Amino acid sequence: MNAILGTSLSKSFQHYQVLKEVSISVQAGECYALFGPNGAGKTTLLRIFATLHRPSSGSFEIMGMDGKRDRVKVRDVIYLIGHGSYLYDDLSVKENIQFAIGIRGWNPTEAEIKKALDQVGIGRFARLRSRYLSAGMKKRLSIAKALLIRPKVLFLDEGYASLDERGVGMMNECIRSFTQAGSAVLMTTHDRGPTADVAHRVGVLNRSVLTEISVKDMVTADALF
Amino acid sequence: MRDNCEEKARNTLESRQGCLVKRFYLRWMILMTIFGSISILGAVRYFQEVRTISPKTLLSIQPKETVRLMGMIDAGSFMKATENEPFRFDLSGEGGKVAVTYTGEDPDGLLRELKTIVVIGNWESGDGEFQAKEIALVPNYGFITSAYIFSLVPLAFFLFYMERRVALLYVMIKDEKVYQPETGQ
Amino acid sequence: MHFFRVIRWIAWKDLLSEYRNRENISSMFFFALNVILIFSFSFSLDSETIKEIMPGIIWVAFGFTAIIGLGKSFLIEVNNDCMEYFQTLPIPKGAIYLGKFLGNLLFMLTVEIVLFPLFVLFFNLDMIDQFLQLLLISTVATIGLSALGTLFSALTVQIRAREVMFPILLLPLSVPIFIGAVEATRGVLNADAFSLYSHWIELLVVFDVIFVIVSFWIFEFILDY
Amino acid sequence: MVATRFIGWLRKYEKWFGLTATVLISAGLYTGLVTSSPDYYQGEVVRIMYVHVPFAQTAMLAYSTLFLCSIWYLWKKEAVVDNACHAAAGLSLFFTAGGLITGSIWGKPTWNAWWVWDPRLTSFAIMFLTLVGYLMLRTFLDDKEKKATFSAILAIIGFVDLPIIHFSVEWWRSLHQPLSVSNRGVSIAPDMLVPFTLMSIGVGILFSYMLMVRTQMLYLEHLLEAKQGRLLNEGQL
Repeated sequence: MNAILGTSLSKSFQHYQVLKEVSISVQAGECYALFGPNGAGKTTLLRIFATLHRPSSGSFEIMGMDGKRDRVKVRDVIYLIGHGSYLYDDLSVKENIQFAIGIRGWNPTEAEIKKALDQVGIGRFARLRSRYLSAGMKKRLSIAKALLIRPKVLFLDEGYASLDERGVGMMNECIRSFTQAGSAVLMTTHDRGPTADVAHRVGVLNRSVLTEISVKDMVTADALF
Repeated sequence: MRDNCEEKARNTLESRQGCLVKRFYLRWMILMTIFGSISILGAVRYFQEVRTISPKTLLSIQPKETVRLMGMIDAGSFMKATENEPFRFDLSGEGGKVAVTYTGEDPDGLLRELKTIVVIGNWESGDGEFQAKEIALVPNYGFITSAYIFSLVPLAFFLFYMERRVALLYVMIKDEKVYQPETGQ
Repeated sequence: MHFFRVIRWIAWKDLLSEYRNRENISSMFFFALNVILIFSFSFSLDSETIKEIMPGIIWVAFGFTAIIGLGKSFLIEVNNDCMEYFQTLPIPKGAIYLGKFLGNLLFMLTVEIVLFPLFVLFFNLDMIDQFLQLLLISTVATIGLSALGTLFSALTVQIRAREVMFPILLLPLSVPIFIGAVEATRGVLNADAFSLYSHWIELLVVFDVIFVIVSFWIFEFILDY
Repeated sequence: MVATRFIGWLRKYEKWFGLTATVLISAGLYTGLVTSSPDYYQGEVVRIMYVHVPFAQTAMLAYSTLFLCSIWYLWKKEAVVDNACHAAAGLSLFFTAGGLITGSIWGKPTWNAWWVWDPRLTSFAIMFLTLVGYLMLRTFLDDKEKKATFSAILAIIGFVDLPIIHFSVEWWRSLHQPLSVSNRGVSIAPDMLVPFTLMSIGVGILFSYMLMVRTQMLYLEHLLEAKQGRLLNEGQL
């Protein structure tokens, strides 16, 4: 089953056409890694799937639901870990999680929150205001939220950015747990090493052309972009 | 005409634009001629028919026909003894002074001392009085009438610029072959 | 009801953040204090003229306070891209609006209630007897002001030059609120009978109802363009 | 392809609108300036009303068009509708400014003031400010969808607000300035009615024509921009 299906998606911002007729499909239980030079439109593609941008033309489906018409239903199954941390500086880590999950209509118990925070290694900071968190810790917090929400489709924008080595390992563990549970993961990345551990398929997006290469080629290729 | 013109100037973008601009100037010149002649006609009528004169001019030309007279009501000259008697006041302007009688109602309290008004009526040189039949709210400011025409000028400029731009854009679009765009652009 | 839970979560988050840093309320309060100070020097105030211009002074001060406070109310949402998070949520967007609106209303009312005694103090007014009427007027007017202000804050916070655009959009459209509020306040300060100025309060109520409904409906599009 | 068809339709029919507007306006100008007699009360001054009233009516028509187009945009999210919104806003601003200026010129001899806080004038001034805000908002936004949606929202809110403003200023004025302004504006004589009607309908149709032209202009400009963007993308520019 196609978890993500994009058909000839185009997107332009004012003068600049970022994407032109890009098609992509990701199966459920699969991790798809997107490589590409800066400004190739990887993030834009991700944000279109996350219903943050409307495509200028083309259509897409998430879990078989039309991305333009059934936006509310689509939003029920997706989660995006993007550049923003989605945190409120003056709330503590725990309160932030309570708010982010609670607003979706589900109140996790203290124990569940504790477990998720421990899993990403920031259980000690549960009572700290998120103003004082470092970028890596904020990223881990986002992963903890994803673990609690357990979306059917997870989008990772620069998944490994600002994470330390242990954090990268933890991220991979998380991705693997998602794919094993049948969720689809679409990520943009620049780190070949850690990506090779989890990615099932790899695509290179360059000048609106998406070329798929095998994971092995990805590791050994001289220069991807 | 269009095809002919475009065939002649198929070669360069500039000449095709020039061709379009020429057609525009033609159309707009016709329009301008129409509106220009209408405004000239209006101006001619204005200067023929409507004259608002000052008391000094009135005394010097001694007109027989109905005229419009503009001046300021002198202080202390305004009187109306009883209900049925006419209003009497002196109207002065440009150094002349004329006595005015007006029978009728005072519309909206227009008649006040030291106020500039316009009276319409006949000059009776026999008894030396101006018999006013009507009182007008305002004088015929010429600038108001010209404002009529001048308010249309920016409209014409606006439209002219817009039409010219569209025509040039169509040429450019054709040149760049982007007329069939992506659906939602 | 999920709808009311969302409202509650948003308002809870706003109030908690505000309680922790007191950024918004204190800046609003001291700004209004400065406005009062400037006004007291700009007019020669004897007891007759005070009655004439006082309603205007009060509502100009509150209006500026609203610009400072409401303009910043969505800043907390864009700082860490929380607007993006809201956009990708499967929740009714109008509920987010109502939550923010509720929070803003409470902040504005708090500031106004604190300011009224200061007006009494600085301008030697005797309006203590009619405090209830004043409270009613300022509540009704503030509802309208924060209904419009919350909407325009959400609209302008995502664009360049937001500090300029917010008052430019808000002030012309809130003219009826200022007219109604100033006239009703004048009635109070003249110690008129309530029935003499109650029609202004009715006007304000009509305005509130229209604007809360329209903003509630239209807010959907701000988050989901 | 909706956009292309729509633009083609505009291009096909615009000249009829332009022609009708030209005929009506020149007839209106001729009757208004040359053949009709001056008003009993206001004399020649009344002639500015033949321009002022159609301008004001058309400004309202333009704002209503903007309002309807904005709702249409929010409903269908069609990019060419946004171009029509943008065009209607620019034209509405133009006619509002024209109406305010000619009204001011008329007000000086009639009311002896360039400006009074009359409900109608106030609503128009606020409409003017809203439209300026609308166009400013558009320049400050980059994302096309965001720009279209946000400005549509502003247009709708502003349109809903206008009756309330009119009503509240009316109340406010009846309290503060009773009868300082004579409302005896235009007493319409039969030979004044002809130029009046001609100009009203003529300027209204002229507005439709201008809207068609301007929508095309904005649409084509966006097409060219997209083209340039594509060249930029391919490294040719």
